[in-house]
Amino acid sequence: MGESLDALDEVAFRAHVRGWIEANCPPELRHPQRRLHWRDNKPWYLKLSAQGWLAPAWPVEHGGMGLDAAKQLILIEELERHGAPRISDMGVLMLGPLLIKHGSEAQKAHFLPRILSGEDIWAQGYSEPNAGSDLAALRLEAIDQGEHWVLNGQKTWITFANDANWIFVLARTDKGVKKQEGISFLLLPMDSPGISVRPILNLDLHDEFCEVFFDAVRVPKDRLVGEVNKGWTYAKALLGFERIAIGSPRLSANGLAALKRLAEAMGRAEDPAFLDQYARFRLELADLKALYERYSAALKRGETLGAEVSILKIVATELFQRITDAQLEMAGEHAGLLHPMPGPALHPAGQFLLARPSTIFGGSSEILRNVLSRALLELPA
Amino acid sequence: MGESLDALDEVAFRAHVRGWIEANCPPELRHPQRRLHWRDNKPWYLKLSAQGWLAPAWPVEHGGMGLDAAKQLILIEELERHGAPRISDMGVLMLGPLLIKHGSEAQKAHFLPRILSGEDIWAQGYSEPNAGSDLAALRLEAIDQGEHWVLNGQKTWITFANDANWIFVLARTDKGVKKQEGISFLLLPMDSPGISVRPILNLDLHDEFCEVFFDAVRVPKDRLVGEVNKGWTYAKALLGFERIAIGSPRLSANGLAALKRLAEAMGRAEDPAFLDQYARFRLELADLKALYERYSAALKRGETLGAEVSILKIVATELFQRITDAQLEMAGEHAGLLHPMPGPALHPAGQFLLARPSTIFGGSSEILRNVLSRALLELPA
Amino acid sequence: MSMVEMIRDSAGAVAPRGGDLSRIRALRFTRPGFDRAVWRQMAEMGWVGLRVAEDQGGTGLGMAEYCALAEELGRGLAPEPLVPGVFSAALLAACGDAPGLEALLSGEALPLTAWQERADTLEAPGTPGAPRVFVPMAAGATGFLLPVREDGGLALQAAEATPEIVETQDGGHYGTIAAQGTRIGTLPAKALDQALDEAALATAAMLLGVMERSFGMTLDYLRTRQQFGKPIGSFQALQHRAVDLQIQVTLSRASVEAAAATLDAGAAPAARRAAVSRAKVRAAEASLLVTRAAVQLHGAIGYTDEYDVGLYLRKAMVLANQFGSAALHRRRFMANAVDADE
Amino acid sequence: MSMVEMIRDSAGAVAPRGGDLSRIRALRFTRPGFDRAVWRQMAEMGWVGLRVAEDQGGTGLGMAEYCALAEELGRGLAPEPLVPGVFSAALLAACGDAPGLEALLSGEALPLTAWQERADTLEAPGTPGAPRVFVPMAAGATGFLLPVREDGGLALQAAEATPEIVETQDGGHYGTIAAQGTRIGTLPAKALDQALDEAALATAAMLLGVMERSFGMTLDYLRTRQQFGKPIGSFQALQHRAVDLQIQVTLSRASVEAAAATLDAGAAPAARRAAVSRAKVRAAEASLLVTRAAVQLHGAIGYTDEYDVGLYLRKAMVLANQFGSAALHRRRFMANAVDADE
Repeated sequence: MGESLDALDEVAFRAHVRGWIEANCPPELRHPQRRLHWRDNKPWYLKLSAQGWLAPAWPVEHGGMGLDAAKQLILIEELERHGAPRISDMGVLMLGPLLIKHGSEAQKAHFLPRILSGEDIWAQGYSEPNAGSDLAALRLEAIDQGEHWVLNGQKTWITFANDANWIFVLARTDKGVKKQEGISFLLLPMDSPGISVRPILNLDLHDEFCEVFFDAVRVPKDRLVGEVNKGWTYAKALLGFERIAIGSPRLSANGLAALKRLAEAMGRAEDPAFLDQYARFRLELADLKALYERYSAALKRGETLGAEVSILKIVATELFQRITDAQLEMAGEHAGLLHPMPGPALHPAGQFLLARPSTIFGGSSEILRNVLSRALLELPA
Repeated sequence: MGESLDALDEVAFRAHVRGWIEANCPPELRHPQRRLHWRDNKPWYLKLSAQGWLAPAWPVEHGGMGLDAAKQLILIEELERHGAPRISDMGVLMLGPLLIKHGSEAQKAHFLPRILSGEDIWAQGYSEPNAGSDLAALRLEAIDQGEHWVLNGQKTWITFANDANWIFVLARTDKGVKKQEGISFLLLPMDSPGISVRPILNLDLHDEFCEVFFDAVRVPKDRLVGEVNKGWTYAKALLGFERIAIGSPRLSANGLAALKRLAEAMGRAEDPAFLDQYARFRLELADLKALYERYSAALKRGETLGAEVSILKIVATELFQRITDAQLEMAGEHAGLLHPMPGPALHPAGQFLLARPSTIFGGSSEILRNVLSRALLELPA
Repeated sequence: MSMVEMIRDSAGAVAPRGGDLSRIRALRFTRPGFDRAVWRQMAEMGWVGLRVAEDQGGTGLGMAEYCALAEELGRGLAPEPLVPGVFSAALLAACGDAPGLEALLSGEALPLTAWQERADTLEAPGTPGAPRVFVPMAAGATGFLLPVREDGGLALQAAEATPEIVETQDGGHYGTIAAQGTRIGTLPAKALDQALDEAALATAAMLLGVMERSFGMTLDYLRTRQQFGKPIGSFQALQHRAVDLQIQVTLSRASVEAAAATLDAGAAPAARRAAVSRAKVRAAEASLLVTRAAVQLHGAIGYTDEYDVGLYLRKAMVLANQFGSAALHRRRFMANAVDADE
Repeated sequence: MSMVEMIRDSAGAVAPRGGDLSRIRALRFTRPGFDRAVWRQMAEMGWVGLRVAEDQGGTGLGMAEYCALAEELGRGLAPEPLVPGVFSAALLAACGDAPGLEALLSGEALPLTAWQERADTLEAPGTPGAPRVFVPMAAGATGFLLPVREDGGLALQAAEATPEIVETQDGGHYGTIAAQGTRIGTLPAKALDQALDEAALATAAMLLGVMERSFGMTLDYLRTRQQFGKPIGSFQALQHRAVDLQIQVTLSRASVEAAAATLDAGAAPAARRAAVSRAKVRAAEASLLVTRAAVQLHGAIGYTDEYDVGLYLRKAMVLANQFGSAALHRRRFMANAVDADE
């Protein structure tokens, strides 16, 4: 598979992946209103797996596609264009690259194939209730007992922990040092004795997040990735295409198209006040696209993106929020409905709620502004 | 004069002052684009003085009108309605009330009549170049030499110091205590040896502000107002109707009317995008008026206004700024002109520049938000 | 104690000031979605007949009192359909001797008015046979009132119907009614217009309560939640954000209370419509802005269903467009307001 | 070094990177308001002929280079009329063998084009006898070019005139011209449209330089100015404000440079107009926002004429609406853009 794709130029590659996605992505899964559980995205996961397209960024020797940056982005763009659902991708996106870089040979040999086959579905255990945006303040305690660590504590906002059979966590293995320096990266099965999971309904009444409790959970020493107390460094460096993916103009473009259809449904498509608002959004979307393409072109040239890429996230998420605000005002009483509107498949309330967390998670807009003011603008602390 | 006005109810009082202003306020001075120098507002100052209406808030025994709060506000409203120009009012508004409260009998007997006659025009010397919004950090040094103090230092942003023949200053008489506690309130003539004045052009190319330099200026001890080192307390307490006057909706109302005339002049009065924008401004102006009337009613009932009145200043000044922003966009190339537009007496650039300082001076919007977050919302420091 | 203060005080019986929302949570997504015993209690306190003259069995209070009550119920997220109930009472009272007013005022019956023929409107054309949509809490109605066009005017009909239900984000629902009714009186168009304005203004007042409480919760959170070793309310950017929200709350209160005073002063129809539309625009926009920011400032926990601040956002999503969206009221304000530079 | 980098570098000769504005201050409110020696130097560097093909004596550079140069001149507030000069050169070149191109490109003559018949337009109807307005820096022209309607098309006329002058906030001026000219060539409508688009985009690029420099000055001020015992740039509310301004600068650059690339790729007229209008909307809005905020963040000193940051605000006030206001370009974008969800 990999060889034939390498030979294609970017235009041919795009045409090729587009054709395959069109033919293979299950229509009923496209453009989901919510993120899909494993039970729902599994068919698509397995199709990608069978095609060998599950891990575009992994090297070929580990079963990935080994694509260059440009082709990775093209693949992402084509997946977005077709509304392909997000798969249960923590293993592929987060753990895989980290293991490839820092894992032992045994860990790579064991875990990577199980991710590719869908045998293991991973959850990411970083956040904690009292840490919040101050992620390094985490307190999940790992006590060294020779052969193993014993974990006590709690993680929260774990996406689909209720789907996963494995979890990777950041745990505090040394309390005596600076908070970033006493953290290790550990792997453990979700059925370890002492682990319990409590789903948390979000505002969309969806159990996307969970709390995970650790009560004297044993983790054998060979489940440590890399060196002890280096976990924070590994996790922090794991910022690749996610940083640009979250700034994709696709959500806003879809949201704006929905706003227009909503205006039609409400008989206000020709209302001058709407048209003026629509024009302003169109202009903002066009500039967001221009910005996205700048960063995307830099990635394609093999450059790494600095702190300023956070601007993209702020612009993309805040624009999408304002578009959904407009949907809400446009929708009349439909704005309050729990389910999609009867008739046209529009769901302004769902869009509005979908847009909320994007400015909270993955670095809140407030935290990103703090970071930008230091790292990019060099303003004093 | 005072007696007959006391007998009038509010409606009759309003009619009475309206009639007098209409008949007496020089038409050529109304609705000035800039604040007028003493040479220009003098005719109106002297008319008010002759009528006995110069000092509405001063007690009758000191030559004021002795009006209650309600009638003071009515008088202000009627002056605004007719576009009466602001007079050189530092003596009337700031110094007079302070002297009446804290001055010696000799100071009152000497200075108050000279304010009322227009013989003395006062400047207010509070701000300093390195203090900024941290007003109490002032450094104008007053060294006690027995019979007199000797002043060295600098004041800045002194409105029309080039018009004044007297100045009241806050000076540091004790460096060994908390910054607020070593400040005294002193009076001195502008022709004191060692004083020099340098006008500063503002963005409207108008010499509204001056720097005043003090080089070994002697101030006799009887020119201290009240007690030594209490000046900060006196000055801070001097917050009366200015706090609501600066929140008056009149500027925004005039600005919005100008925006509409500008749209007509530009042939865009029926442009739906303009009409939508205009509607939004109309709504905001109506709510500003409602807020102004709440505070104004509280004052009329004799209540004192708390920290929250700063909300009024923020809303009024920021709305006026946004209205002038809209004028700028509406005006096409006229937006860049130095002088009013030919034809209709419109001056979008002038309005735009006029709106700038209102969020900087008299408590910048940023400082007011700091104060509100502490004093009103009780958020922690 | 003024009448407004008294009515605020009495609202505590239904919407406890302490902020316990367990009753509200228990009623969400149930039918009828509110507590009939509480409804009866509200009727007994004279709230349903608030805008009905005393000689017709009401309590004859002003819009200032009605808005104060609606604000308190908004603050407590009470799901009982006060505004629809008061609206029905106004129509029955306006018909003179139409039957059913007494039972409504006493809380025995709850006839809800099915006036709306499409989304986002304040017009009730009374089209005979047209399905009536967006009747709030219709599953709890004991019957329906229908304005129906007849020669030269409107009749009020009473009807029985089983509404078709769609659920709303706040845990309540809307009903669609397709029914033929029985004529019970003549409905003066003016009375219907006035009742719609009063309902819109009362909805704005509820939104005021909604935003104010969610803002209060947020201030508490900012004062206590620690991050980077400090209460997050000590971070200046969040402080300024909080001030901006307070400004919206303050403007909303000024707008709603000024509109209530305008109505209580007996303003002419155009002035009444302008005042109401202005208040509804501000309340709709500000309530969404404030409740959205409340969720954002709470961070991850604000995005959970189990934390109460989200309930306020969901209530604002429903109420913001009831009795007309901000867009509708902006147009309506301009059609009715006198020129700005009067 | 790429051509864009080279041209940025060479711009330092006219707009010193160090930020010394004494030359600019000395020229404000004088006539002609710019330095003829500097103009000649600019011509000698090939800037006036930037968009003229090499076989017509120009340097034949792309819009990317033109925008980079305009940005640098905006950053340095250079008052020399580069955009009007390039515009005239484009028209003369489009006429083929019209006389005067060589003198313009060499800096000997400065014919300015008087195309505008009213405020806020991008249309040049070429009405015979109609006064032409808003000719920037008209007092420095050695003559004027007038597009004039004739049977089935436009002629380009050359004219002598004494312009009527109104001063502008940046220390420059506009001229009004009422003159009869002599026909010097046939002006293809397409060429005029394209030249107007290029002038609008170059103006957007100047605004980018204006906003970026005023923002840079503001960052310096935030880093150094002390208040309450700390640099004011350590106050979080001001930091977040600064980030919001940076976002506007970043979006403006993305928009302007994407539009330049679109034009350099030879886009069809509708796509060209959409790209230019989009960039001009963003640049006009962002430049006013950033320069306003720069004054605000400087506090009292920002409001003085003697402090340089105000010069950037005044430049933005003038340039924001040259070659079309944001309002005009918003309408024009919508008339030319393909649908968003392509």
